[in-house]
Amino acid sequence: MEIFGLSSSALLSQLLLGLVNGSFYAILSLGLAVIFGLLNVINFSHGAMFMLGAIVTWMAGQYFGINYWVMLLLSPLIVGLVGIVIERLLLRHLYQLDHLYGLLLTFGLTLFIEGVLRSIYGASGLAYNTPEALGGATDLGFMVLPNYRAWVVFASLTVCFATWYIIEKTSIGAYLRAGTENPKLVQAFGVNFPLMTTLTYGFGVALAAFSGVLAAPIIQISPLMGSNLIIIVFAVVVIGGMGSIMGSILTGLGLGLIEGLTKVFYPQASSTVVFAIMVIVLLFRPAGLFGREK
Amino acid sequence: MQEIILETIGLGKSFKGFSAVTDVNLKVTRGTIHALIGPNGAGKTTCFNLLTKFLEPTSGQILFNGFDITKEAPAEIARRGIIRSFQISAVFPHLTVLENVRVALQRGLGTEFFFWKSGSSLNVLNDRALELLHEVGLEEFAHKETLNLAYGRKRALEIATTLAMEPELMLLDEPTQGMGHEDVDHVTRLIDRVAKGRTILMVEHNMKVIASIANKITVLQRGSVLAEGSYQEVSSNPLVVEAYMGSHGGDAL
Amino acid sequence: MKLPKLLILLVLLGFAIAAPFFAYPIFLMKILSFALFAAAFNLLLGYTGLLSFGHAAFFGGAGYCAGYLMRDMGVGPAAGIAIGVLFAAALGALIGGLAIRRQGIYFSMITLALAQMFYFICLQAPASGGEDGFQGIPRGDLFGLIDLQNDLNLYYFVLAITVAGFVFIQRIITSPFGQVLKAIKENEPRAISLGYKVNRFKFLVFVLSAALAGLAGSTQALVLGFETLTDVHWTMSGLVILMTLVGGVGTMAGPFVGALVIVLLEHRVGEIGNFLAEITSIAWFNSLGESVTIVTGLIFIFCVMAFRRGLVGIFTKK
Amino acid sequence: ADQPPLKIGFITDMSGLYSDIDGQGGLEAMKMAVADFGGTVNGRKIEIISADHQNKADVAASKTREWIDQNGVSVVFGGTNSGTALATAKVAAEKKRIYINNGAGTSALTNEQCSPYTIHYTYDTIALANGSAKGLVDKGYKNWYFLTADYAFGYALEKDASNVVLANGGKVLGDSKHPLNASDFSSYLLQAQNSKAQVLGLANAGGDTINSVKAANEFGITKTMKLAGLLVFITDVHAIGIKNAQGLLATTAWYWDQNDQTRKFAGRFMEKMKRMPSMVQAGDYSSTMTYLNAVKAAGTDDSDKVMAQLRKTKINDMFTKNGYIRKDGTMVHDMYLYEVKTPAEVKSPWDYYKLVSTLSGEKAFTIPPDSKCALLNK
Amino acid sequence: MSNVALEVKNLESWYGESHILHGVNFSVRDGEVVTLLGRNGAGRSTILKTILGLTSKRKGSIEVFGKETIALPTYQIARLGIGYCPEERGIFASLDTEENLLLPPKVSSGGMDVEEIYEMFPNLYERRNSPGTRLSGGEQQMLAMARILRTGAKLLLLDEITEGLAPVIVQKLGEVVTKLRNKGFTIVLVEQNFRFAAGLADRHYVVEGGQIVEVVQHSELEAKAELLNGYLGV
Ligand SMILES: Nc1ncnc2c1ncn2[C@@H]1O[C@H](COP(=O)(O)OP(=O)(O)OP(=O)(O)O)[C@@H](O)[C@H]1O
Ligand SMILES: Nc1ncnc2c1ncn2[C@@H]1O[C@H](COP(=O)(O)OP(=O)(O)OP(=O)(O)O)[C@@H](O)[C@H]1O
Ligand SMILES: [Mg+2]
Ligand SMILES: [Mg+2]
Repeated sequence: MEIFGLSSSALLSQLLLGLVNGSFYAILSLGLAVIFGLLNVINFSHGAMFMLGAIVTWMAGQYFGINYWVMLLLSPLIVGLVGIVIERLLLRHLYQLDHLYGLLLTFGLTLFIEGVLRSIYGASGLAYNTPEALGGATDLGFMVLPNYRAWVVFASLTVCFATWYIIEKTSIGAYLRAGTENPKLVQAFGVNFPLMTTLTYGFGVALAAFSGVLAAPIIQISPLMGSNLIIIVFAVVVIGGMGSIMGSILTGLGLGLIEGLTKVFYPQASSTVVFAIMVIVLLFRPAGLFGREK
Repeated sequence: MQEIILETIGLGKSFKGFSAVTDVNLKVTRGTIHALIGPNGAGKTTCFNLLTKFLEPTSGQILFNGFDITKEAPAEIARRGIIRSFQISAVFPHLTVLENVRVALQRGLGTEFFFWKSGSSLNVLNDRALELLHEVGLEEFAHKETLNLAYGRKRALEIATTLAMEPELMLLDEPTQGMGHEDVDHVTRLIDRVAKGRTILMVEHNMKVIASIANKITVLQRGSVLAEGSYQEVSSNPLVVEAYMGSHGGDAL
Repeated sequence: MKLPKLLILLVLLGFAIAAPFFAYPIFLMKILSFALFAAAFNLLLGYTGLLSFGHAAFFGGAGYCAGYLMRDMGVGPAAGIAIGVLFAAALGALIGGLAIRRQGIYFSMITLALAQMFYFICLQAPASGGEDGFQGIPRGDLFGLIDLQNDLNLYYFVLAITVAGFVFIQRIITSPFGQVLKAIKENEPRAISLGYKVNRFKFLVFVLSAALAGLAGSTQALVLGFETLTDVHWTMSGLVILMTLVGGVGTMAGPFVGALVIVLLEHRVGEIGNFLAEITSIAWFNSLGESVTIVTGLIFIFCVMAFRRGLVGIFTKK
Repeated sequence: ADQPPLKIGFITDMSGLYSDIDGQGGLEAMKMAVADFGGTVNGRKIEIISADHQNKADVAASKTREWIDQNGVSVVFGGTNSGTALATAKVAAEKKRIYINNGAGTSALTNEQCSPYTIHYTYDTIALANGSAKGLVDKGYKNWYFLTADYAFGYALEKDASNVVLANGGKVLGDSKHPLNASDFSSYLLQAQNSKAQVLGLANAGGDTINSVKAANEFGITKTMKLAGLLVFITDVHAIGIKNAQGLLATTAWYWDQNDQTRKFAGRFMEKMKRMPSMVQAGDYSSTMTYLNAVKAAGTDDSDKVMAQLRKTKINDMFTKNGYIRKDGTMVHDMYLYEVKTPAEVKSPWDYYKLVSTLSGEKAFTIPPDSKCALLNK
Repeated sequence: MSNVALEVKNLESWYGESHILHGVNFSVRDGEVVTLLGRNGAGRSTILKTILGLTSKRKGSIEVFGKETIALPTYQIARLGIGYCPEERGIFASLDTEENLLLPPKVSSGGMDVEEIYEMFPNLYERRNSPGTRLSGGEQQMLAMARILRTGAKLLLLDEITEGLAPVIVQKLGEVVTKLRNKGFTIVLVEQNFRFAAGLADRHYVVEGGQIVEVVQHSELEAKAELLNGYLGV
C-alpha cells in the first residue's frame, strides 16, 4: 500500500522514529511546563540543564567509571541540586517581577554554563557508548528499531505520566498551582511554599537532566547540544498550552510525529514546521491546545 | 427621543451548560436611576458584561435607543454612549489623575491615531478635565499619580472618567463597594448629581444607597427577573425579602 | 526642569558629533543602528507593553531588502533605506496583524513563530546567499552629492538617521496616539470601555515599531556592506530584548545604553581583558577575549540581580 | 632603529561550534610559527592580535576594518565560517590588505568573489568533494546518496561531489536535506537506506556529521553502506568515538601521522593544547610561516609586493609538498582520502586514519576553465 | 477559658519603605470576638497581614496561643492554628471551586466538613466545578470564608467578609460568626460594616494612622456612640 508515494511500512517506520523524538520533546517540555506552570519562570536554561545531564553522565563514566544505569538516577539528582542552588541564590528574588527577568537571568546562566564547559571540553563533542544491555536492534518487520530507542520511549513516557499524576492528581500539585498565583496566601495557609518552589525547580531541571542522560548515547554530547533544542521545546510548551502538564506531554509526542513526516516530505522545513503549527494553533486556540484561557 | 433608552429582549447567557442569565427582559427608562439587585451569583455582573459585549449573549437581543446593538463590538457600544465602570476598580494607575480623565475626553478630538501630532495638542482638554475633576472633588489631586490615590478617590476618579465620555447611559457595578461610610455617602450624592440628564443602570448591594437614589429596581435571582418596581414595592415583596434582603430588610445595613 | 534636560541633550549631541574623531566610526555607527533598533523595540515593549520576540525579521528583512536594491538594482542609499523601511512596515503589518489578536506570552510566541518562518524564507531564497550572507552592498553616494565611501560622511548620515528616529519615537510617545497607548498598557479593558478599538492601536504601533526597526536594519546593512542570517535569526530578537532590558525598559536613554553595552561586549571584551590583565597583572584576564559568552552571561545575571530597572535605572531615582 | 612591530590579525570562532577546529588551537599554531620564525622579521617584532567573531559576519568585518584602520595590521588571518570569511575578504580587498583564510569552506572566496588579496589556504568545498568522490568512485563505489545540510555550504559540497560522481560514471540515487544542527538523523538515514545506494555522502559538518555517523551505526546503516564524510575533522572522529567511526571515509588536507615532520609538529602542538591539531590548525601554522617568509624575501610588508612574492614561491613544509598559490588565491596542494581504522588497528590515542588514496592538487581544486574568477583567466 | 489567644505588643510594620503600623497593642482571649474598625487606609488589614508575617518587615511582639512568632516564617505561624480570610479574597484561578475549598491544609482537628460547608453556602455547591475566579464577586467572598472553616484553625482573622454580599448572606454570616464563637473560636474581624460588627463583638478597637486609638467594650457602645461616630463617620 502506498500513501503519498511512500510505502506504508516506510511511513510506519517514520512515524515510529517521530515518536522517539517526540518522547524527548515530551519530557523536556514537561520540565519546562512544570517550571513555568508552577513558578511562572520561563526557564531558558532548560537546554543547558539537558546538556549538563548528558555531560555529567559522561564525566562520571570517564573519571569514575560509573555506568549508565547509575547515572540515570544520579545525574538528575546532581543537576537537580545545581537547580536548587540556582533557585535559592538567584531565581528566588525574581518571582514578584515580570516573566522577562526570569528569562533574562536563565539566559545569562545558559551563556555562562555553556561558555565555561566549552572552554573546558571544547565544542566538538564527547563520545558516549550505548549501554551493553540495550545494544543491538529488534526487527519489527517494517523496520529495524535499535533497542535503545525503544527504551527511550518507554523511560520517558513512564516519567512523564508519573509527573503528570503527581501534579494533577495530588494535593502537592494543588498547592503548587495555587502558590504560583499567590505564594503569600498559600503560606498563610501553613504551606512551606518556598521549600516547595525550590524543590519544584530542582525537579523540573532534573527532568531535563534525565532526558540528557537518555540522549547521551545517541546525540553528540557537547556543551552546545541544548541550545538548538530549547527554542523548539518552547514552541511545544506553547502549543500545548503554557503550564498544562498533559498538554506538553501530548504535544511533544504529536510534534515528534509531525516533524517525522515533514522529514520525509519536505525535510528542509522540519525545524520550521513547529512554528507554522504554533501560529495556526494559537490563531484558533488562544491558549494553546490544552491551556486554560484566563 | 425614545422613552425607553435600553431594552433587552429574552437576554440569556450560559457557561458550559450553566445558565447564568435566562430570558431577561429589561426596560430602562431615560433619565432614571435604575438599580439591578439580587443575591450573589444572580447574574448582575454577567448582565453588564452582556450589555457592553464583554461577553457574547447566547440568546436574545439588546436594543439601545431602538437600535439593535446585539452584534456590535465593545468599543462600538462605548462609542454609542454606553459606558461602564468595573466591579474591581479600573483606573490607569501610572497616568496622572488629570491624564486619566483626558484619555476619555481625547476621543472627542478624533486625533487618537495621530502619532505625529504633538502631545500639547491635548492641553485644550485640560479645562474640561479639571471641571470634571472638580465635579467629583478631585481637583487638588489632578497632577498626582493615580496609583497613590486612596481607594474611594479612585472610584470617584472612575466616575469622572466615565462622565467625560458624555455617556447617555452609565453602567455602574457596585460603585460603593469597599468604601467607608463617608465615601459611600459622598459617592451616592455624586451619582445622584451626575444622573441629571443621563440614565444610570447600577448594581449595588448597599440598600441604603438604593433606597435613597434609585427610581426603579429590578431584582434578579438565578439569572431571571424576580421582581421589579420602586424601592417600596420591591422591599415589601416577600419573595425579595426571602431571597435577598433578609429579615432585617435592607434597612439594617 | 526643562532647561537642564535640553542642555543635557545638546551636550550629548555635541559628543555624538565629535565622537568619530576619538573612536572608530564604523563601531560607532553600529552602536547607533543597534540603539535605534532597541528604541524601536522599546516603543513596543516599554510604551505599549507588547513583547515581540520576532523583531529580528524587521531588522534583518529590511537589511536584505535595502541591500538587494542597492547592490542589484542600482538604487541609491537614501531610497534603498526608505524602501527597506516600507518593506519592514509591510512585514510588520502582516506579522502584527496576526499576532495582536493574542495576549501576553502568546503574542510573543506568534511573533517568534512568524519571524522564524521568515528566517526560513531568507535561508531558502537563493537571493540571500544563504549562510554566506548577502555580500558587497555598495555605500554609494547620497543624492549624488555626498560620498558615503568616506567613513565620516557616512557617520553623520547615520547619526542624522538615528537622531531623527529617536525624535520620531519621542514624538509618538507624547502624541495623542501615544497617550492612548499608555492607557492601553495600563488597563486594557478600561480603554476598551472608553470606546477605543484597542487592536487598531496595537496594530499601528506594531507597524511603526517594525518600520523603525527596518530603518535601523537598512542603515546597518549600508554601514557594514553586507547582510547575513544572523540578523534575522531569533537570537537577534533575543539580543534586542537584552539590550532594552539591560539599558532600561520604557526610557529613552535605556535602549541607547543597552546597545552600547552589548556592542562593546561583542567587540571589546578581549581588549578590556587585556587592559585588566595589565593593570592587575593577573594573566587570566588575557583569556577574557575568548570567553565573550561567559562574560556576557555574567553581566546579564548581574544586571538582573542588581539593577532591575536597567543601567539607566541607577541614575533615575524611585 | 626602533621599528614598529609587524602586526598580524587573526579572527576566528573562538567560542562557538567551530572553535575546536580552529579557535585557540589555531592561535597557538600561529604563535608557534612566529616563534619558530624567530619572533622578528626585517628587524620588526612580530605581534599577533586575535579576536572571536562569534560566527557573526558583522563582528568579523568591523573588527577587521578596525584593525586595518586603527591598529595597522599588515595581514589578516581568518578562520572557520564562510559568511564571516567572505565579509572579511571584502573588507581586506577594499583596504588592499592580504587576507589568508584557513577553515572556511566556501569556494566563492577564490571563485565568484575572488580578490587579488585573498588566499584560501587549507581546503575548499571543491577539493573536499573531489577528494572523496573521485577516490571512491575509482574504487567501484558508484551509487551515491547524499545527506546534505540545508545551507549554501552543504549544497556546494553535494553539488561538487555529485558532479564528480557523475563525471566518473557513477550515479546519484537521491538526497535528503536536513536543517542545520538537526539532532536526530534516523529518519533521513532510513530514507537513505531505502535507496539501496552503496555510499552515503555526508555533505554536512561538525555536530551534524557526528550525529549522523552515530545514528548510522545505531540503525545498522554502516553494514550496508559506506559512509563518506565530505568534511570531517580529526576532532569529529575523536568525538564520535572509534567504535562508531570505524570505516568512515574522510577527505583531509593534512593528517598528523603522515611523516616525521607532521608528527613532530603534532607532538609539539599536543603538548600545548592536549589534543592533536586539525588540518586547519596545521594550515594556520604553515600559512603564517609562508607569509613571514614572503615578507622577509620581499623585504617589506607592502601587500602587493608580498602577494607577488607569495605567488612565485613553492611551499614546502610539514603541511604540503610543492604547494603553490594560484592567481585566484587558491593554495593548490594535494588532498588525501583516509579511512577510519577499526578499534583493533588503533595503536595509540588519536591514531585514527589509514590512507586510501591521494589526489593531486591540480585535480583536487577548481580547474581554471571552470572558474568564474576574473583574475585567473585574464 | 481565659488563655490569651493573641497578644500583640508594640507592633510596627512596613511595606518596603513605607512605615504603616506604629506600635499596635491589643490582646484577645480564647473564645473572644473583637473587631478592628477604622477609615479606609487606617491600617486594619495591615494588622492582620503583619500577624501572619505578610508585610515586608515587622517589629515588636506577637504571641499566638502563647508562642512568640515575630521571628517565625509565615507558614509556621499559620500552623499554630490561624485561619485567614484576606480582603482581596485570594481565590485561585487555576483551581476549581472545590479544589479551592479543599486547598488549605488542616492545621488541627475539629474543622467543619465539606457537607456542612456546602449546606451553609449552597451557591458554592452548585458551582463546585467552575474555575474559582469565574464565580461571581459575592460567591468568591463566600468561598474565601468557607475554606478556612475546614482547617480546624481556632484563631480566625477575617478581613471585610461582608463586602459585596447580599443582605441575606450578610445576615447568615452573622449567624455563622455567632455559631463559631459559641464553638470556642477566637475571631478578629476587620469590618467596614459597623452594624454587622456591633452585634457580634466583645470589644471594638478603633484604628487610625497605624495605631489603636480607642477601645470600646460591647457594653459601652451606647455611651461611646458619639465618639465612634467621630472616628468612623457612621
Ligand atoms: N465566565 C464564567 N464562566 C462560568 N461561570 C460564570 C462566569 N461568569 C459568571 N459565572 C457564573 O454565573 C453566575 C452569575 O455571576 P455574576 O457575576 O453575574 O453574579 P452577580 O449577580 O454579579 O453576583 P455578585 O453580586 O456576587 O457580584 C455565577 O454563579 C457565576 O459563578
Ligand atoms: N502593598 C502595599 N504597599 C504599600 N503600601 C500599602 C500596601 N498595602 C497597603 N498600603 C498602605 O498602608 C496603609 C494601610 O492600609 P490597609 O490596607 O491596612 O488599610 P485598611 O485600614 O485595611 O483600609 P481599607 O478600607 O482600604 O482596606 C494605607 O495607607 C495603604 O495605602
Ligand atoms: Mg457582580
Ligand atoms: Mg483593608
